[in-house]
Formats: sequence, C-alpha cells, structure tokens
Amino acid sequence: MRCTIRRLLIAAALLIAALPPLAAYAADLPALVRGLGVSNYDELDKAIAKLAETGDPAVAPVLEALQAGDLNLRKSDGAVVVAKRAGSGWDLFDPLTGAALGPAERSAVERIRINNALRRSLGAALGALTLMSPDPAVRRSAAEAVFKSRDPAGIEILDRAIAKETDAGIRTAMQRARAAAVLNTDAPEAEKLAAIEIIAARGDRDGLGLLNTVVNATAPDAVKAAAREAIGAIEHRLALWAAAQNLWYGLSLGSVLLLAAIGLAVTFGVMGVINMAHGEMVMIGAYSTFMVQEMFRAYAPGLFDLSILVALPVAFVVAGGIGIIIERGIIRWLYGRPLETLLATWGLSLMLQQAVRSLFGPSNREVGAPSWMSGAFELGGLTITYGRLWIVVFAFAVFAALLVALRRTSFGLQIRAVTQNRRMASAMGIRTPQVDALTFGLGSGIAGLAGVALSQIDNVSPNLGQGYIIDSFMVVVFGGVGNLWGTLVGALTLGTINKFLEPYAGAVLGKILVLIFIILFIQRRPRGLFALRGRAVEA
Amino acid sequence: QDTIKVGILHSLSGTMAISETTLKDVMLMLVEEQNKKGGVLGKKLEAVVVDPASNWPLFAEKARELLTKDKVAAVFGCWTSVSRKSVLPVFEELNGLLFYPVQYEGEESSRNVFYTGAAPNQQAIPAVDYLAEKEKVQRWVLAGTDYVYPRTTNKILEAYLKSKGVKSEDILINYTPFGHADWQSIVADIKKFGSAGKKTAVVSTINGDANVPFYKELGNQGIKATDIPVVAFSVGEEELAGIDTKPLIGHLAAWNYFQSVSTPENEDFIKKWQAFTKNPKRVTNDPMEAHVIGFNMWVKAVEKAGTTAPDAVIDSIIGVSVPNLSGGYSAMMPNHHITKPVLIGEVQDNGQFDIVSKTPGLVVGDEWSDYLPDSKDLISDWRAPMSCGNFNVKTGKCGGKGT
Amino acid sequence: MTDPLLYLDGVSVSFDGFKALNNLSLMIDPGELRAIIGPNGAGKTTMMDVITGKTRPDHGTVMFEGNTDLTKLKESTIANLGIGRKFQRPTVFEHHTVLDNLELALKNPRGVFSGLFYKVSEEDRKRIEELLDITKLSPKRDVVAGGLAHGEKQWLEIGMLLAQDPKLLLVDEPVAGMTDAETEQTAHLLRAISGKHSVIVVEHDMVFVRELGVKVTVLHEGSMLAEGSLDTVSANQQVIDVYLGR
Amino acid sequence: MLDVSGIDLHYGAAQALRKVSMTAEPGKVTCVLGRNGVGKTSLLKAIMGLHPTSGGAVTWEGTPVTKLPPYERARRGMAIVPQGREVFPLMSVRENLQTGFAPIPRSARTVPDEVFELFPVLKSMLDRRGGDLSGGQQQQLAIGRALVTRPRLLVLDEPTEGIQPSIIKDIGRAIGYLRDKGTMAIVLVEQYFEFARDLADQFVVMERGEVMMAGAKADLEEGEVRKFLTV
Amino acid sequence: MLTRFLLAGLDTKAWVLLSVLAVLAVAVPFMALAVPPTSPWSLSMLTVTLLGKYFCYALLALSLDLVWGYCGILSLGHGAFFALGGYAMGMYLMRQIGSRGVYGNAELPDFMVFLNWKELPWYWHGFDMFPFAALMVVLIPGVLAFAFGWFAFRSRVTGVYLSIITQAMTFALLLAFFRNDMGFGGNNGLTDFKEILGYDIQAPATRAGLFVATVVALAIGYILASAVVSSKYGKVLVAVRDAESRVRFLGYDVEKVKLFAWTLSACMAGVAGALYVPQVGIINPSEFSPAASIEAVIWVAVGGRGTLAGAVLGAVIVNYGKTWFTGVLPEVWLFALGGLFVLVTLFLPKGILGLAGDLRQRLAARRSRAAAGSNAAKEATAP
Ligand SMILES: Nc1ncnc2c1ncn2[C@@H]1O[C@H](COP(=O)(O)OP(=O)(O)OP(=O)(O)O)[C@@H](O)[C@H]1O
Ligand SMILES: Nc1ncnc2c1ncn2[C@@H]1O[C@H](COP(=O)(O)OP(=O)(O)OP(=O)(O)O)[C@@H](O)[C@H]1O
Ligand SMILES: [Mg+2]
Ligand SMILES: [Mg+2]
Repeated sequence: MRCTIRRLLIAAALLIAALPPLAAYAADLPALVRGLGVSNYDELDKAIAKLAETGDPAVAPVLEALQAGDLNLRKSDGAVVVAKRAGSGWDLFDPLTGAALGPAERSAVERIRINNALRRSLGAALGALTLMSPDPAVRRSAAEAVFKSRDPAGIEILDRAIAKETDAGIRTAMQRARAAAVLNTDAPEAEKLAAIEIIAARGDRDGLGLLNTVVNATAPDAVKAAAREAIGAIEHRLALWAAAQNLWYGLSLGSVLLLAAIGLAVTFGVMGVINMAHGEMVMIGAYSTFMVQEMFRAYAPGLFDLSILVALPVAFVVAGGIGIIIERGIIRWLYGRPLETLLATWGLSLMLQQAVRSLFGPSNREVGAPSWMSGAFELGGLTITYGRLWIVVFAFAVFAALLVALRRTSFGLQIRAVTQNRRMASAMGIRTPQVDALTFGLGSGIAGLAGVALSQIDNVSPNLGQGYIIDSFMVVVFGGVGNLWGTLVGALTLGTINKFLEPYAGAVLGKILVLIFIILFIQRRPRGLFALRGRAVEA
Repeated sequence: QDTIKVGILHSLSGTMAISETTLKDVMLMLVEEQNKKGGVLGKKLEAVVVDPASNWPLFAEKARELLTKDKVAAVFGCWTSVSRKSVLPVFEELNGLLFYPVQYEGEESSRNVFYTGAAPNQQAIPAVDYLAEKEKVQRWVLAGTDYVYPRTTNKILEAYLKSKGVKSEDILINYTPFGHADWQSIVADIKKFGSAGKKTAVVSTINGDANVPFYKELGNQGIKATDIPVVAFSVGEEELAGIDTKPLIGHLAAWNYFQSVSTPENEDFIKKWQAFTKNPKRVTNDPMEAHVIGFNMWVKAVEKAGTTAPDAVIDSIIGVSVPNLSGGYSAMMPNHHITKPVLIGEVQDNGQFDIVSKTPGLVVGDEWSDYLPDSKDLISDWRAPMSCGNFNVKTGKCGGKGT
Repeated sequence: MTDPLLYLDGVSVSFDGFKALNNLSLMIDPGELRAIIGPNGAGKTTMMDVITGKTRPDHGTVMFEGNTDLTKLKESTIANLGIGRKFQRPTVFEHHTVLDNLELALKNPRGVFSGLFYKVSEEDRKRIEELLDITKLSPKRDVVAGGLAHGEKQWLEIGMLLAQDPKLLLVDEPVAGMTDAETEQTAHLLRAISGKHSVIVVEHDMVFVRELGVKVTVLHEGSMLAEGSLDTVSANQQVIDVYLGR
Repeated sequence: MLDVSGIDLHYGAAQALRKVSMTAEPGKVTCVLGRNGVGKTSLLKAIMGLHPTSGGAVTWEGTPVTKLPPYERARRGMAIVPQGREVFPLMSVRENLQTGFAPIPRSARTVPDEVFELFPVLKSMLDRRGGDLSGGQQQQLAIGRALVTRPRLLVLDEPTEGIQPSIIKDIGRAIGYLRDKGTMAIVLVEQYFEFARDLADQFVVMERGEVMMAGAKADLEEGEVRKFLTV
Repeated sequence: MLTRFLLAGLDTKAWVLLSVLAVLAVAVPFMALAVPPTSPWSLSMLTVTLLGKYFCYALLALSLDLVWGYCGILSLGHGAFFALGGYAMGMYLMRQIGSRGVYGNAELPDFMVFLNWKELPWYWHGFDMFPFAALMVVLIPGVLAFAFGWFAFRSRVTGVYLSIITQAMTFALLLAFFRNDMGFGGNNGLTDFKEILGYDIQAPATRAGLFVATVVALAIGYILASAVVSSKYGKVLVAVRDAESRVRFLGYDVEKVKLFAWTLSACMAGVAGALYVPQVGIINPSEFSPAASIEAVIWVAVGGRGTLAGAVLGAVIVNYGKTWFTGVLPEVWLFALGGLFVLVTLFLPKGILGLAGDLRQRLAARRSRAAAGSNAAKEATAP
C-alpha cells in the first residue's frame, strides 16, 4: 500500500521537478508543511508524500530537516518549525523560508519523530528531488537513493538527468539507478535484459541483491535466466575477491594483535618482565584518548578530527610515565626474579583496573572516530574501512619506529646489554637504572599508543586490557621472545589464520583451532617462530 | 534488631562490573528513598553490599554469606543466568528471596526467585513480530554470543519464525565467543546474507562488551538501519553511552523500558537518579527499572504480610502490583514472573531510543516457552495448593514429565 | 690390537656456514688418557658436544664400544652408556648442596621410581666421602653449590664426573682457575683413573699437559693438525704458529 | 691511584673479605694471588662496585667511590674483565665492543685499533654473536671490550683462563704494553704464577678473605708467595 | 616400604600442618553439627563450606607448587586440570539428579532437554556410577597432562614457551566448554546438584562429610608431595629446574622426570576440582579461564614457591583475603588484594613462609656483621 503511494508521489515529483515550478503549487506549501505535524507514523508518511508530490525544490530542505531530526512541532500553535539548539532552549526557524522565528523554551516544541520506514521514504523522495541538484555529490547520492528505491516512475526523470549529466561517474550511477528501476517494471524483455547487463557490470553486493529480487519475482524466463547468469558472474567475481577480503581482514586483525603485543615485546620480550599489567597500559592509552576527546568536545569541537593526533603523544607520555613510575617503584627490585614480576604486575593490574573504575566509572566511555577514520571505500571488490586501514598503517609505523630505536640507536644497544647482563652492563658504564626505567617506559608508552588505536574499535572500559593480554603473550611467544620480527610475523600469521578459519569453523571453533595450532607449532619450534639459536641460548 | 537488611549481590569488579555496578547504585538509591519514607514496617532498611567479582562460585559464597551471616530479608542481584544458577541452590536451601532483574532465557521457575526481567516472550518475540510486520523482514540473521540465553532465545525464535512460514535457508544463526572483538568477517557475512534480494534483519543476542566493537564495525562497514536493521535485546542506554551512535541511527532494541519513555513517573525517577549519582548525564536502563519494580513489590508484599519472613512474603507477593515507569502497573504473577509492556526503540544520535512501538497491553512473562517441545506442557504456579514450578498439564503432575 | 672405545669418523659440524668441525677423525682406546689441545675455537668443545649428543653432526659417525652410533642417541642415553663430561664452564646444581650434587651424580639407576624409593646405601656413603676427600670439599659438604668460588665449582664438577664412574670421561679445561699445585694434583688424579677408564682432556695449560705425559692431539680449524707426544707436537712448526706462539 | 682500605664483604651471612686493604698505581701491575675461594674475585667486585661492601672504603684518584654504582665508577675510568667472561651472549661481537662506548664522550666512540691488533680473531668475527664464540674467544672479547672504555684502571680476573698459550703470551705483552704507557693502573688476579710473576710490579697475597702478604715484587720472597698457593 | 617412603619426607613444618588438618577434620564437623548454634563455639555451614573451598584451592596450589616450585614448570593452565576433575564430578552429580530435574527427564540433564538433545552423548555414559566417575576425576586430567607433557617435554618446550602453551591449552578448553554443542552445559555449566552417594548434598552432615574428605585429600596430597620432593627423585626435579641440560648429561631422562611430576600434579589438581564442585555447587567454564590459573600461581607465590606448606598457606590466605575483602570493602577490595600481591613481592621475596627463614638469616647476618664492626649496607641495592 505504502509502496504504491510512494511510487505515485515520486512519479509526480519527478515529473514536476523537470518543469519550471508553478506558483499554484508553491502556495500550498506552508499548509502541506503544517501537515507534517502529526505523531502517527502512517499519517506522517502520507504527509511526506503530499509534500514530495509538489516537486518543489523548496521542499527538499524541509525533508532534509525532518531526516536530520530537526523538525519540531510548536506546542503552542501546532506550527512545524526547525529548531536549533541555543543554550538551554531552542532557536526556531521557518522550515521553508529559513526565516528566524525567535527563541523558545526547551519544552515548547516537540520533535517530529521518524522511523526506519520513513527514513527510506525520505531518502527516496529526496533522491528524486535532488537528481538535478547543481552539487555533484548530491546528485550522486540522489542516484544511489533512487537505485535503492528502484522506483519505475523515476525512469523518465533519470533519462532527462542522464542526458544532462556531464560527470561520467555520476552518469553511470544514474544509468544503474535507471536499470534498477526498469527491472521493477513490466518493460519489454529486451529492455530488461539490457538493464540486467548494466547491473551485472556493477558487480557488487547491491547489484547481486537486486538481481536476486528479479529471480525471486515473476518475470519472463529469459529475463530470469539472464539474471541468473549475471548473478553467477557476480558471485564468481565476489568469491575471488572474498579471498583477498579475507587476507585484508587477516592483515587488519593481525595489525591489531601486533599493536597490542608490540609494547609487550619490549617489556616482556626484551626486558623479561612477565608484564601482566600490559593490558592496563593499553587501557590507560585508551582512556587518555577519551580524556583528550573530552577536552576537544568541550573547548574545540570544530577541531575534533585532530583529537586522535593529539591523543597519540598524550597517551604515549601518560602510559610511558606510569610505566616509569612502576619500574622505579616496583619492577626494579625484581630484576633477576622474573617470575615474581608476574605476581607484582598482576597485583598492579588489579589496582590499575580498580583505579580506572573508581575514576571513570565502570561503564564504557565514548571515544569517537574522526571523520577521516570513519566509513569505508571500495577497492575493486574489497571493502576497506578507513578505521582499519589507518590502524594497519599505524601498527606498521610503530613497529618500524621501534625497530629502528632498538637496532640502530645506542639506546637500543644499551637496552639489550642491560637486559642480557645487568651487572656487566653497569660495569661497562651503562646507567642501568635509567635504561631500565626508559625501556619499561618505552614499552608502556607503546602500549598506550596501541590503546589510542584500539579505542577506535573496542570498548573503552576498565576491562579493555584484559581482552588483549592473553593474545599479546601468545603473539610474542609464538614469534619468539626477544625477536621483534617474530612479533610482527607472529601477529600477522595468527591474524590471517584466524580470519581464514572463521568462515569455515565459526568464530569460536576458529579461535580454538588457532590455539591448538599455537600449541602444535611450539612443539615443532620450541622457541617460537624466529627462534634464537646457538650456544648463547642453550647455556 | 532495628533495621531490616537488604542484600545487594552485584559484581563491582571483573567482566560484569560494567553492567552491574549501576544496579548496585540504583538499589542504594531505592533503599535511601524508602528510608526517607520511613522504611518498612517501621524499621529502617540497611543495604548490605558485597562484591561477587564476576566469579560464579563467589556468587554462591556471597549469597550464603548474605543469608546466614548478614541475615538479609531479601537479595537483589545477579546478572546472567550462570550467576543466578549458581546461587539458586543456596536460596532454595536457606529459603531466601532473590530478585533477578535481567532478561533471561526462561526455562526456570523457583519458589525463591522473582524474575523481574523479561522472559523471551516479553522481548524477543514482539521484536520479531515488529520487524516482520513493519519492516517486512523475510530473512533473519540470529547473531548471538555462545551461551545459554542466546542459544535458547534463538531456538525459540527459530521455532517461532518457522511456525510463521520462514524457510530454513532464510535463517542464519551465528555464535561468537564472549568478548569477541573482531567483527569484520561476521559483519561482512551479514551483508552477504542480506544481498539475496529479500529484506533482511539481524536479531542480536550479542552480550556485553562484544556489542561495542560489533556496532562500531556495523557503522564502519556502512550497514544502515534502513537496509539491514539490527534489533538487540542486550543493548540499552548504558551500552550506547560508549559508542558514537550517529552511524547507528535507526537500529533497534526491544526492552520493557527506555529512558526516553515520557511519563511523569519516569521523569521523576530520572531526576532522582541523576541527583543521587550527582551526574546530570547519567542514563537509566531496563534492568534498573526491573529493580525498581522488584523492590517496590517486595516492600508492598512485606507490608501486606506484616513480616519479612520469606514464606509469608512469597505468599503475599503474588498478585502485588506496582506502577512501572512506563505508565502502567506491573503485577507479580503466580509463576514469579511479572507483567510488562514491550517497547521497541530506534537508536538516536544522542544515545537514546525513540520508541517506535509499544504493545497495547501488558505481556505476562512466560517461564516455559510454548515454542520448545519439552516445555510447552509445563506451567508454574507457586500458590497453594499447586505450589509447583514445573507442573505438567498433560500428566497433571508436578516435576516436569513426571516419570 | 684392541677395538677402540670411541671412534670418530669424518665428523663435520657447521653453524650458519661456519665449519666448527671439519671431517674430524679420532680414535680412543679403552683405558687411554688422551690430551687434546688446539687454538681457541678449534672445535674441541664442539667435539665433546658431538660425542655427548648435545650437537648433531652434519656428517660422520661417532662409534662407541664398536657398534653404538652416538649421533643417533639422546644425551641421557649416551650418558647412561658410560660417557661422562665436565663442562668448560663449571655447571653444577646451584641450589643443591655439594653432597646432593654428588649424590645425584652417583652411578645408580636413573629411573623415576628408583629415584622415588632410593635410600643412600653404606657403599654410596663411603664413595661420597671418598670423593669429598679427593675434591677437598669436605668442609663445604653442606654448602649450596651456588655459593662456591669458581675453582671450587671446578672441583665439584670433577667430583661429579668421578661419581658417575663412566667408561669414558670427557674433561674440558679442568684446571682453568686452579693453582699450580692443584693443577698437578688434577694431573695425578686423571692419570690414576686412566687405565680403568678412558679419558679425554682438553687443556691449554702446557705444564699440565706435560704432567699428564700422554699422547696429544692438536686440533685446528675443526680437524686434526698433529698427533703424538707433547714434545713431538710442540716441535711442529704449524702447531707453534697457530697455538703455542713464539 | 686506587686505594682500598679495610674492606669487608658478605654473601648473606658468610663473610668473604675481612679488612682487606691494597693499592694500585698507574704504570704498575698489582697482582692478587691466592688459592681457590680466598676472595680474589670478591675483592675485584668490591673495587668495581659489583657487590656491596659492608665496611671500609675504596678511593680512586682521590675521590671515595665506595658508595657509587658500577656505572659511575666506569665513568671515572675503571673497567673490569670479569671471571667467566660475561660477554653479552645475544649481541654480536661488534655490539659487545660498542657497549664500551657508554662512559666515554661521543667524539671518542670508536673501537681502538690496539684491540684488533691484540686480538685479530675478533676482527674476523665481528658479526658473530658473543655467546657463540669459543671460551677463549670470549675471553679475548671481554678484554677488548674493557679496553674500549679507555680505562685508567683495568681490573682483570684470571684473564688467561682457557686461553691458548700463544694468546696468553699476547695478553701478557698487551698488559705489559698498557702498563708501559704509564697511564693505566692494572690489577691482575691470577692463578698462573709464572704469568703473574713476569708481569707483576707488586703482589697482594690473600688467604681466607684476608691479605696475608703485600709488597713490591722485589721485596717478596717467591717461595713465601708460593706457599700460599699450595695446599 | 611405602609407609617409610611416605613418612620420610615429613619435616617439622609438615607435622605442624598435618596436625592442624587433623584437628580441623575433627573439630569443624563437631562444631558445625553437634554444638548448638547459639553457642559461640558453633560454626555455621557458611564457614564449613568456605574452609572446604579453601582447602580445595590449597590442594590445587600444592599440585602447582610441585611442578612450579620444584620442577620449574610454570604452568599457567593448571586450572584446566582442576576444572576437568570438577567436570567429571559434576557429570556424576548431574546424573544423580535423575528425574528430579525441571523437565523430569530421567536420562538427560536439563540443559540438554531444553536445547533439544535427544539422547545422552556417549561421553556421558558411565558417569552415573560413582567409582567410574571417581576414576575419571584422576584419569581425565592425568591423561590430558600425560599427552600434553609427552609432546611438550619431548620437544623440549621450556620456560615461558611452556607456560604460554599451557595457557593456550586452558584457553582452548575454556572456549570449547563454552560451546553449548560440546554438551557440558555451555556457560551455565553444571549446577543444581541434588545428592552425592545418596546423601542430600545440602544437608549439613553431607557438607561436613565433604569437608572432612577435602581435609583428608589435602593431607594425603601433602604427604605424597613431600615424600616425592624429599626423595632423590625430588632432588633430580630441583636439578632439572636449575640446570635442565646438565641433568641430561648425568644420564637422567629429563622428559620422564618431568612427565611424572606433571602428570601426578594434574591428577592432584583433578581431585581438588572434584571435591570443590559439590561444595560450591557449580562448575562452569570460567574455571578454565587463564586468569583462574594465574591466580593459582599467585597463591603459590604468595605462600612461598618451593615450599609445600607455603603453597597451602598461600591458597588459604589469599582466598580468605578475597572472601573478607569482597565483603567489607566491596568497592575497593582490588586495591587491597592487588596491593597485597605487590607488597609480598617487594618485601617477602620468598613468600609468607619464606619470611620466617629470611628473618632468621638476616638476623644472623646482622649479628655477624655487627661482630665485624661494620656498617650495614642495604642488601637489595646490588645493582
Ligand atoms: N652455535 C654456534 N654458532 C656459531 N658458531 C659457533 C657455535 N658454536 C660454536 N661456534 C664456533 O665454533 C668454533 C669452535 O668452537 P669450540 O667451542 O668448539 O672451540 P674450542 O676449541 O672449544 O675453543 P676454546 O679453547 O676457546 O674453548 C668457534 O669458532 C665458535 O665461535
Ligand atoms: N655469590 C656467592 N654467594 C655466596 N658465597 C659466595 C658467592 N661467591 C663467592 N662466595 C664465597 O666467597 C668466597 C670467596 O669467593 P671468591 O669468588 O671471591 O673466590 P676467588 O678467590 O675468586 O676464588 P677462585 O680462584 O676460585 O675464583 C668463597 O668461599 C665462595 O664460596
Ligand atoms: Mg672450548
Ligand atoms: Mg675468582
């Protein structure tokens, strides 16, 4: 029922949008807008339809305001207004003209609510209304919206839009939208076959979904056959990409593991401290991010996109600083008793968790994603989310930096000397207390950096660290303790294996299999992937 | 003895602290409020807080401690079935009272436990009905954490959907471990499943911490509610507080209460709660409401019985009805479950839910699901003379199948 | 001629391309005492590693008592065949007392259950006393070995080696860190046990080697450079060049 | 000039040094002799600060260093070749040598040529891990490493242990050469009496944690000294 | 011979501990059952159950100390053996419920009924018989440990590598037991037990009986462990801990040496788990969680690694602390417990039991130093 209404109204909208607006219609607009002031979703849907029927471009901002949840009902007179936050109350505007209507109390207006169905209607209506927009981005999303709504009535306007379109990419999008719509009509077989071809060329999931509906619906056999063939082709293509996609997932999971483990590769791998508080350092990094973002939210909301960049040094310094305090206060008394570091750091991790719980509360804290880390893009048949991409890049950058620091600087040399033989290093003139503190601080600081990245994909809660500590130890040990390359390869291997197992075995069994793999692997290589060999180790 | 002690058995540390700490606070507030009103039976209430630390045997130990050492009159606590199952024998042995405030899989009815959270029929089934009717969903992904609540709920839903004519190939069931953090493949799978040309929805029984990464991944992979809506049973205002909800607008949750319910009772409650926690942004959620209802029911029952003696309270509480926060009354039924309205909400960009549907009347919690073959013949009625938690209407005997 | 007790044939070992042993062959007769000398890094210790199963050779065979190929066996089996070893760096059980160190080394069944139900017999006690005397560790019998000075550890390890009563003793630099007088004693000791046992001694102390007065094998770059009495080999110009120096 | 006066040293309850005093001067080799376990190594540890002392004082170039940690002493020009080599096992020979850069100014951070002249084998094994070297090679590395810090006090604990005769001679020559430069004070612990006798300018003879005899080589009767080395 | 072997290992500490256990075994049931509840001497069931639980943990700690303290195998997965023993016992108890379950199914446990299992999986058979279940309690952990150890020790996996794969083992088991498809009740585990050996599991007398059984098991475990560690085999164990490869060159088969201790220890842990389950009333996969195993390690460390009495003491003290702190300091008890761990490491490096010995030694040192007229230097500052 609603479908037919929508189809009608879009048809009308499209027809009219093409014509110069008529004054007669314009006169009705305020009344129609007023008609939006209902609380029943079905009635609202009808009101939207009526409004869209006018085809007046002036309607678009009204519908956009409704979509964004800015449209309100003034309780005093039932007027439909746009309300913008102003202090503790609202500033009101006319939705059509944008004219200011003065301020209002907080409770003087009531938001006009929409649900998913209405969101779809709005998307379709706006799509049709904005196909001719001067803004290419708007036109592109309008074409996508029509593609999704697949409204046959859109064909005509699309034809016109296509004719006028200068941007090749947008034209393709429009053609696809048109093809989608054609498949939803009783158009002649030939036309449908051509449409299927266009959709098949799109070759993605959305195209697949569309073709599947063709197969499910009643259609001539030839069309169905063509659709099936196209589906086969798309599925084949997608299957090929699926392997690559899995590889990407593996890489991205691997880099999360790498990030989580890399700080531990310093504190545990290099220094030999069985650092059970490592996860809490990651957590501290995540909470530092939260704090930085709170500052931005409070003082510079416009620069929010930079918050993560600021959070990086902050997290490094905070976590590193806490690491240094821990080293000076506790760990330094325990060199030569590595097993006892387990006990002390376990106690520390309990205390740090509780401290964070007391300070920030037990529940999750919100860490937002900057715009450059949200969303996804398509690369061939791959869907790559920006967030993950940056995490991969970041993980490798941290790894490279650490590698250089440990292998190429005299500080790195001193770290290794101290960890291999503290007394002798001291006798060689190396300031061991300083080196110890800085090394532990470095490992903790890197864990803090990891926390910044992980805050983007996981809970920021006092339990954050607990989720990573076991995986981190697995990675470091699997790769071979004391070998940074091992940590890198270990993390990526485990990530990839996990992701290739998951589709077949399921997430739970997949994880079990990975663990069993680790156990068996260690039998083959009792000192990890990149084992140190020779008498130096066996002694 | 001039106070009446009330035990609060919620984890304040460990994995469950994230959810349960709030419930402890709400209980403290309720006790304080009640004392302002003069207490119960002329005595002040005294809250005894312990921390079972998300450790199941410790739950049992602490329950025993509360009942024997502190001699509390009632215990409000637990979250997740395993904690409840762990303390259940203790409450039965020592004849204590437990108010359990969280939604669960059903399939249980104990004389000593009052289930103020939702049974599957008070949450899952109405949610699925809503999607099928309003969103015309034909294909279903049942995604859950691998433990008993999702397993049972999905079993029930599967049976229910099939009874509605949904074909098996249109149902995808997926389980993940606790705390699952990497959702890339699964979200991609959902996308794939949703591209079969039929309207698809996800019914999520994903638990606890795993939700945040799940929703973050949904947002990143651009799964919009208008394409593939996700309806969740374990995601409330508290969970959303940790996520940027802008990409998630329109995804759904089914509960018996939302903070956005606009009734005077609720507004009053929110105000008190924010004042009590000294945090004007502090949110409320469904299990909190369950505790409010449960606590008020207990107070009323104690006053009715004139004593806190468990047996008397167990008898007097059945039929007690107290206002809930969504503008109606909830009543304790003979099966120790309560009546509740079912609300469906859509996520908003401010971390709240817009209520898009509400059952016209109250739904009675159904402890033994009608959609599971072995429980459909069972009923529970704790009133004399039946006084049985698993009465088999076929055989007419108490005790399951009765062999 | 009797069969050799130990027979190394064409043994080669390499580490990352570096040849530590290069086609080495060697024969030790029952009851023989043999001194092995050679520059640092010549492969002396590596040779012992091969014999005791610590290192697997790339090529070659190591035959013990005629027909047992040691290269296929694990360390404990080799030890139980009757090959004992003293390491270049003294390694003793630091948390055990001197007494316990010796007790563990005594030639007794090595199984788990014989260990569980073992009781020190009169014979064992006597033997331990004897060894304490030889090593002059009597006053330190109840000291944990970790607290011994370097030279004392050397002695303890010699004691443990004797306690095992092996057929073949491999002794790597026994007198390093010992005084001249002790060096002399050690030489006597080794001479005394040879005859009944075969002994291979590696040492750089020429005075000690002279004291032993036995056939000397010179290793260089993983293979044999010279063999003969000390006087013969020390006259060898090559040995002087690479080992003894001007 | 190194001045050790009245040092006590304990391992737990056991006393290893009792009121030990000695001196060492630049351009001279001071040789510490004594049987196994008399406390020679312990004395060196006390000098270098590798084990805390429980009494007495160590003075180096006029300043008391008793309370200073080893790295501070190294920065004041003290270096040790420890018993048991203690090379850094997982680091290459080159890196082992480079650890000696820590106490010296940035401009001086090169490995002195004399190290490779004395021990050519090190040059050919620069990239091998220290721990993989043979015992004697490690000993050479340990001496070389100490020389990298350009010490003014060199403390050697049985440097000939496990070394082939030709290199012992080289080490002897090296020590002689270092002494003859006149700027370095050398303390040498040795069991190998001939070697010690050839190099020493003065002797310290210990027994049971105490100094029994001390003095310039000329003042001491060789037989007397030997008496303390036999059993 | 066996008695001589067993008694040979007992020192004063052991006799003290055993006497305490003996007294408890008699006094606790008496005070709980016979003394009227009004008397100050009466013990509540809460205390009895708590003590029982602590002693189960003590037995676990003891088993862990055997491999960690004496053989140097830091097992981060000992909880797995404990849990397996517990599950074996839990399965027996589940079968004992019979038709008293909520669905009244005589054959299937409740969780199988409502997940539509049609018949009992094969691995559940036999657990209705106590002797079989009792055998499984030691056999299952024993066999797993044997197989695991056989491979790991032969491949010479040592140190942290061994620790981490034990952790991987318990983590894998955790995930596996979480799976409802495994047929062990998933996350909810096994619970709602009714009776054991025909006795009502909630009856005070049964509880007291279980307590006594636990004390006896602990005592036997203790005697056995001390006999083992004080035998020559025990010395070999310690030697393996300190210098594994050196032991090989003495002719000992290190693999076998380790395997025996490891398997024995796993069996002890299994028994501990089996006694634990009827007393706490639930077994669920969280017993497999790596954190649980790490906690056990920590009890040992707190009590004093390498001293059997220390392990027992540590388990009891830490768990008592936990009980106490979670009751009186529910909001901040982690600070207290965490702080305790940190302080113990810093100030009691040999654990609580090491304290006494340490004090004695330090005193002696100070005296001899004072005699030498020296100024004391801080021992710990050795860089
Ligand atoms: N694991 C290893 N990796 C690389 N090189 C090794 C390894 N083990 C031994 N080597 C090299 O093999 C050579 C032989 O070493 P070996 O210890 O056998 O010498 P050696 O004759 O005992 O010398 P020394 O008299 O100094 O003890 C040395 O050059 C050493 O550096
Ligand atoms: N770490 C230690 N702990 C306890 N006692 C020790 C320790 N190190 C040395 N000792 C004891 O202190 C005494 C002196 O030891 P030291 O190492 O100084 O002797 P040394 O003269 O160097 O002997 P050697 O010639 O054998 O090297 C010895 O009796 C030894 O047992
Ligand atoms: Mg050698
Ligand atoms: Mg020495």
